[in-house]
Amino acid sequence: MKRKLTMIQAITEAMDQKMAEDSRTMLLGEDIGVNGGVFRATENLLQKYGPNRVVDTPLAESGIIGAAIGLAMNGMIPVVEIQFLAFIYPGFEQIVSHAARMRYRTRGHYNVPLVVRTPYGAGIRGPELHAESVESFFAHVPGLKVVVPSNPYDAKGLLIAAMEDPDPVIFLEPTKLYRAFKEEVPEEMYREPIGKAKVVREGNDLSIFAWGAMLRVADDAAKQIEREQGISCEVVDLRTIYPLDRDTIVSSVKKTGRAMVVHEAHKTMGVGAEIISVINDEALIYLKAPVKRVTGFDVPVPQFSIEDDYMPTPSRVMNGILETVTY
Amino acid sequence: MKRKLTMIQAITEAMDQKMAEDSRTMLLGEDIGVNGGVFRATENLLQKYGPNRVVDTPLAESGIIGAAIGLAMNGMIPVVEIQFLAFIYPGFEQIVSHAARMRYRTRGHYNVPLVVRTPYGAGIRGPELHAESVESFFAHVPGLKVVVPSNPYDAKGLLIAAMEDPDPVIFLEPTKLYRAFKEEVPEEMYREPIGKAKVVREGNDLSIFAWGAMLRVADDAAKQIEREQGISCEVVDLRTIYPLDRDTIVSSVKKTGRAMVVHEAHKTMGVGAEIISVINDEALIYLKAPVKRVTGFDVPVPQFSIEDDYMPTPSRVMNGILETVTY
Amino acid sequence: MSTLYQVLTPEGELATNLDGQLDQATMVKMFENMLLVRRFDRKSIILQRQGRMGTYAPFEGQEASQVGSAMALSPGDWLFPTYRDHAASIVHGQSMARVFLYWMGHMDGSISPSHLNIMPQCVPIATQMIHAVGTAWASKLKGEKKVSLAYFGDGATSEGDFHEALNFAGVFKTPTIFLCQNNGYAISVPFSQQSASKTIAQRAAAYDIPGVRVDGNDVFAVFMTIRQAIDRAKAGEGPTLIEAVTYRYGAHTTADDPKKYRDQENVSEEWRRERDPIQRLRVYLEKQGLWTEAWENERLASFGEKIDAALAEAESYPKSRPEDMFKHVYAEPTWMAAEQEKELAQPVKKEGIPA
Amino acid sequence: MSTLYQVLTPEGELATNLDGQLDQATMVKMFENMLLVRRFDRKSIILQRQGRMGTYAPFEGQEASQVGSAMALSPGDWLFPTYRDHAASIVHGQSMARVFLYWMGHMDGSISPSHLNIMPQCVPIATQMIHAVGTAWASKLKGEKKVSLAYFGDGATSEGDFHEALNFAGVFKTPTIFLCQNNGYAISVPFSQQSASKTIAQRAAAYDIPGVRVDGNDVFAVFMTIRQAIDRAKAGEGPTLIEAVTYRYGAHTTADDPKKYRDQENVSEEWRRERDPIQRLRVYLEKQGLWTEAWENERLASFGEKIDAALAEAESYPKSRPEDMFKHVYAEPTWMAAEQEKELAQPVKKEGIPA
Ligand SMILES: Cc1ncc(C[n+]2csc(CCOP(=O)(O)OP(=O)(O)O)c2C)c(N)n1
Ligand SMILES: Cc1ncc(C[n+]2csc(CCOP(=O)(O)OP(=O)(O)O)c2C)c(N)n1
Ligand SMILES: [Mg+2]
Ligand SMILES: [Mg+2]
Repeated sequence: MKRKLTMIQAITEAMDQKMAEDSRTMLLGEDIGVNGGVFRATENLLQKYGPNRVVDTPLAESGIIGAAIGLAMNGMIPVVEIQFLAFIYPGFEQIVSHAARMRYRTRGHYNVPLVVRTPYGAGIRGPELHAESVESFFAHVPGLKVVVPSNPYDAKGLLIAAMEDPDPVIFLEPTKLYRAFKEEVPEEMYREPIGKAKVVREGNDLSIFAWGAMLRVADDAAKQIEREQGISCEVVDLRTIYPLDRDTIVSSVKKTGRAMVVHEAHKTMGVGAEIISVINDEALIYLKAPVKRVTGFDVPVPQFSIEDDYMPTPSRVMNGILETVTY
Repeated sequence: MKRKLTMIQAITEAMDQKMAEDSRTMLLGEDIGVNGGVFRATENLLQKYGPNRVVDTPLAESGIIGAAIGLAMNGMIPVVEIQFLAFIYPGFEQIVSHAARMRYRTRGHYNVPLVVRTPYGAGIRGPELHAESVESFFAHVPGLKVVVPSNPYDAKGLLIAAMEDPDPVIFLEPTKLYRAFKEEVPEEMYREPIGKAKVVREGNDLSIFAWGAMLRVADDAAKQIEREQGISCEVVDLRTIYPLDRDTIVSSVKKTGRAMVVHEAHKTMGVGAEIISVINDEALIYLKAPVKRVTGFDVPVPQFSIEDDYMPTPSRVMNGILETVTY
Repeated sequence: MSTLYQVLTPEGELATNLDGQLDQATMVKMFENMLLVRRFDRKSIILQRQGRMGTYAPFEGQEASQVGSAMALSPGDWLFPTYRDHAASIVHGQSMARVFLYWMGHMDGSISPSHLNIMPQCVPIATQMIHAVGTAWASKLKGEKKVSLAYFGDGATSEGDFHEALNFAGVFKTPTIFLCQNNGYAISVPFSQQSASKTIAQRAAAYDIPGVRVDGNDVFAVFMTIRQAIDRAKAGEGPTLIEAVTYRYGAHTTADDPKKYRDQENVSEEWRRERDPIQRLRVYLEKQGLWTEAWENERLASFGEKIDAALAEAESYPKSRPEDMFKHVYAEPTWMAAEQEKELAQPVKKEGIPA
Repeated sequence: MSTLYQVLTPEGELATNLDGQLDQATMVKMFENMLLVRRFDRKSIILQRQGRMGTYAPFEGQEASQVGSAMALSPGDWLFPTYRDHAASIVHGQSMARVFLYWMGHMDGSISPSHLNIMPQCVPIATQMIHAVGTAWASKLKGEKKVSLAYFGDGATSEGDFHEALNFAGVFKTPTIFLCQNNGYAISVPFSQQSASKTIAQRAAAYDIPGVRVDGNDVFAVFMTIRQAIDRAKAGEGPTLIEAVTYRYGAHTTADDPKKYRDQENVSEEWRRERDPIQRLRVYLEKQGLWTEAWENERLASFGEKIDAALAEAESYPKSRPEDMFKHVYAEPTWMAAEQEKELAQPVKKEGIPA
């Protein structure tokens, strides 16, 4: 029988194997050592690799990310855990003004092989600021790559690729999926390419672009609407948010002639806007209907008792599909 | 003869008049007091209103914006100057996680009537990080308003409106325009509405959406191409970036059937993407060609010797116009 | 600097002269408040386990710091709690029902009683410290004799905002009181790994403001220290940094397992046994003839009822409705909100596509 | 704490015994370096006025701090300058031509000589302090005996990053040296308004690391203090915070007018007259028989030639080409960059629309 892992187990394994393979790799973050991380992503790694390589840092995100930049410039491969995405803001300047620009400013004499991992998105009924999905911010910053896995297999392969990438990668882990399901994950190390989307369901009537936790919402809606109404949707898991895999997006839309984006982030200036723009640039004349955005609303993520209402649901996605195919 | 002011003079006058009218108004920032601000926006205001109302703060942007949030919650109307837009990042968390959310979290019991002014965009041949135009970041944050004037008249009217707005406003002042030209500006106080775009040139063949320093670039291109090739462009000054004035955008595109966005920010996830999406949502079937984006490139803003090449130019805009009308 | 200011010893003896700074009624009230909030805290953990509340951050062990400080305030003073300082909020006048609502994820959980200034519980660490500089500054500018009291933890002292807040307060001499509850841990990280500095109070020297280190399980000491800081603040002498040394007996939150990172059995129990804030006051009050077991049981029963009533109020409070998320984003709703609210309300379409 | 460590008095006398820590060759080199960089600085201002360079940040008055500190380093050490610390960069081995290129807005202006680690001049205040913790940490982990030296100003001490950097360095005992050039002003804001604290060195107490306040116009004192900090760092004893008290004679940058905020005529001139770093060393060297006017003039002439040569090199260096902006964004260019580079290169279309 094949071995199955949750996403969080796949993430732990990716770090574990990379730590074992490459002694330059080190982990930094709040509560990642003794405690193994608030989601247990680094469980047992302190015990295995010692306090020089698995570091419980002070509670200071600018400090963590800034120090990691220095470590990266001087030969280490730091993998930073930020406890929740919203707590990355104190380190925002370090990411935007330094990590993303060091290679550029020094004309390649220095680079920053840094991975910043962080749980992202709603789904654990946490207090305020534990449910943000602001990937947009990072997708506007040349010099960064932004990756979001939607399943355990990709999580491992993408995280290994991120740790081997010579440039800084923001690695967003959908909190809701950490333990949502198990999936076969190979024991050995493997890489999934950064910058490549994956068609997870082929279809003819409409292309749905999603990532992270919304991939399953989109896919569930696609399955149900196919069953109930015979509409055939192609579902594309973007996996990398920056740089976007334009070819896959465009060829899918050219085939189906209709498109939808599903994301948790606020609609305005969410990544959906860029996907629409890419379609506008390359496939406008193929469009039989406006590209539909089913997204989080243009309000702060609400307190958790109505958090689910903020999020796209299969029903909202199905309504969107119907609206688009009947346009 | 009517009185003419530069944009920086109009901005100073707006603050001066509001300070005189409403004693709750106060100014905070680095070097804004004795020195009158690095661009002289607050010249003489310390002398006029004293050190309690025109405050030279320590060099700490989170401190400045965070303190201003507290001041605003307790009855003051703080107007913060950040020296250059890129230096807002240390205060990013205060803006995103607090200023934008205080009304929401307290169900309207507290609000944050805060204005954060900052020079923005390229054009003064400054060192690194003196030329950023990252309005996108703020246009993804429900709870904020984002305003960019393109001329002295609007600068005064919009800044007064911003200071009277009960919600936080990010007020981005195109550095390049501060002293670029003079224009008639009424002496009395007046308001320009936040959330309303302005059609600055009527036209039939194509709609160009721009703001800030790019408005003139777009308009110059429009003038030239009309003269040289008889193409009639409608030029719309968005003025407010968030929330967008959808009605004006959509009705212009419905009229012309073609559209272009010109902005300094990086193309990917720039505000152009959202404008394309609004057009997609509301006017797709009117489009005779893809909406064209003429923008800053997807690279960090380069050092100043080639900064001008990073920026959209009238030639690039004209090429875009031709490409779109001949599509 | 690293000596601990103490007024009431763990054995319930006075270590210093009270100098008339505390009357008996206040002492009794302190005891009652600590009993009340501890009961509230335990009830909350149960409610979380029962699925009636979300993740909850308990404060048992820290009652003296929170009650003693909040009782030192006047109603007009501004209170800035973290996610762990609901005891302080309740003592300053927040209703327990409201606190329950917060932990139930209700949209109305962060509303201050309208005649008071009790800020929402602050989640992003240390960020509220700067707001407390701003509100205090405004009070000063308006000539109001009000202080702003910011709560934060030992972990918070590592954030840049801690530094910026103290520095601003020092420069503008704002009437802000910075109260650090040093409970020894930032989740799992002990203070010895948070900083090379041995105390938090010593950091005051970096801003030339007073720093005081106080036994945070000594409600008298906390109260008197805060009172002194308030007097200074109201006299225009500026901010004070106070480090209250204490301990949380339980988990960081109900999602946390402290056994992973510390010796819960021995160390937590030692704090509880030897330095409990309630026990030492109990002993003291008894010696003063102000405490009997029967009285305490009567108070506990009454508090139990109050808490149950608050819970009933919270549970019967109208649930947050999905459309509530569109309210209060701005003073005037945007067109996006108006439209999106409609999208939210749309029932699932059942009609199929045209054949 | 607020006493100033001084070795060479403004009158050119030794205030302390040198204990063999400084040989004559080093002293002469110090003098030469200070002469060189001052000449470089003045030349740069002229070049800016002539429109041959962009806005420039001069450092005249601060030569002892920059030269003394950089000379204490070994070639392997990491140097983190701000926009004002090109004297330090030059002394550590950056070419003057490269520094000119930076201020000319050239894309290649921030490249370190390949055998050295000279970081780009840092613009966002205090952010580089944390990088110097990271690089030093890596040196330590790799078992390399290298220090990282971060330069910053008095204004920088108000930023949260200052605090986070010192705290991290204290916790991880990184071999980082934090050198604050307290030149009294952050653009127009005097240090007395930047903080209520009287000195910057006293902030070291907040992190339980050593803090030293030194006469920043005394090149011997700066050199010896940094040497001591390096010894500590290499011995595994962790970071040191050094406050070098100095003054910039001129404007914050060529875009600044210091007369707006301070008494240039009297105060700047007083510093120049009474505490100049070069003059005091000149007097001392002369007393040692190591200085003559003729020798200085000869050195100056030679430095003038070196600077002219560097300028010629910079001005004949191939200009940045527009397409350079697409290089080095990532190790592998994205499709966006590839396409956008084409858009950039497109000539203006001249053909009209179809009739
Ligand atoms: C900016 C930020 N980073 C991280 C977190 C996650 N987090 C929540 S509580 C906590 C520990 C706080 O420790 P301390 O300040 O000592 O307060 P305590 O919880 O002990 O009361 C952390 C890391 C956060 N809320 N905000
Ligand atoms: C984060 C940030 N905020 C503001 C600025 C604008 N700025 C550039 S230099 C400066 C003053 C710095 O003063 P100080 O640290 O004393 O250094 P000095 O210039 O005196 O060498 C300011 C405010 C900046 N570069 N970065
Ligand atoms: Mg704690
Ligand atoms: Mg300075």
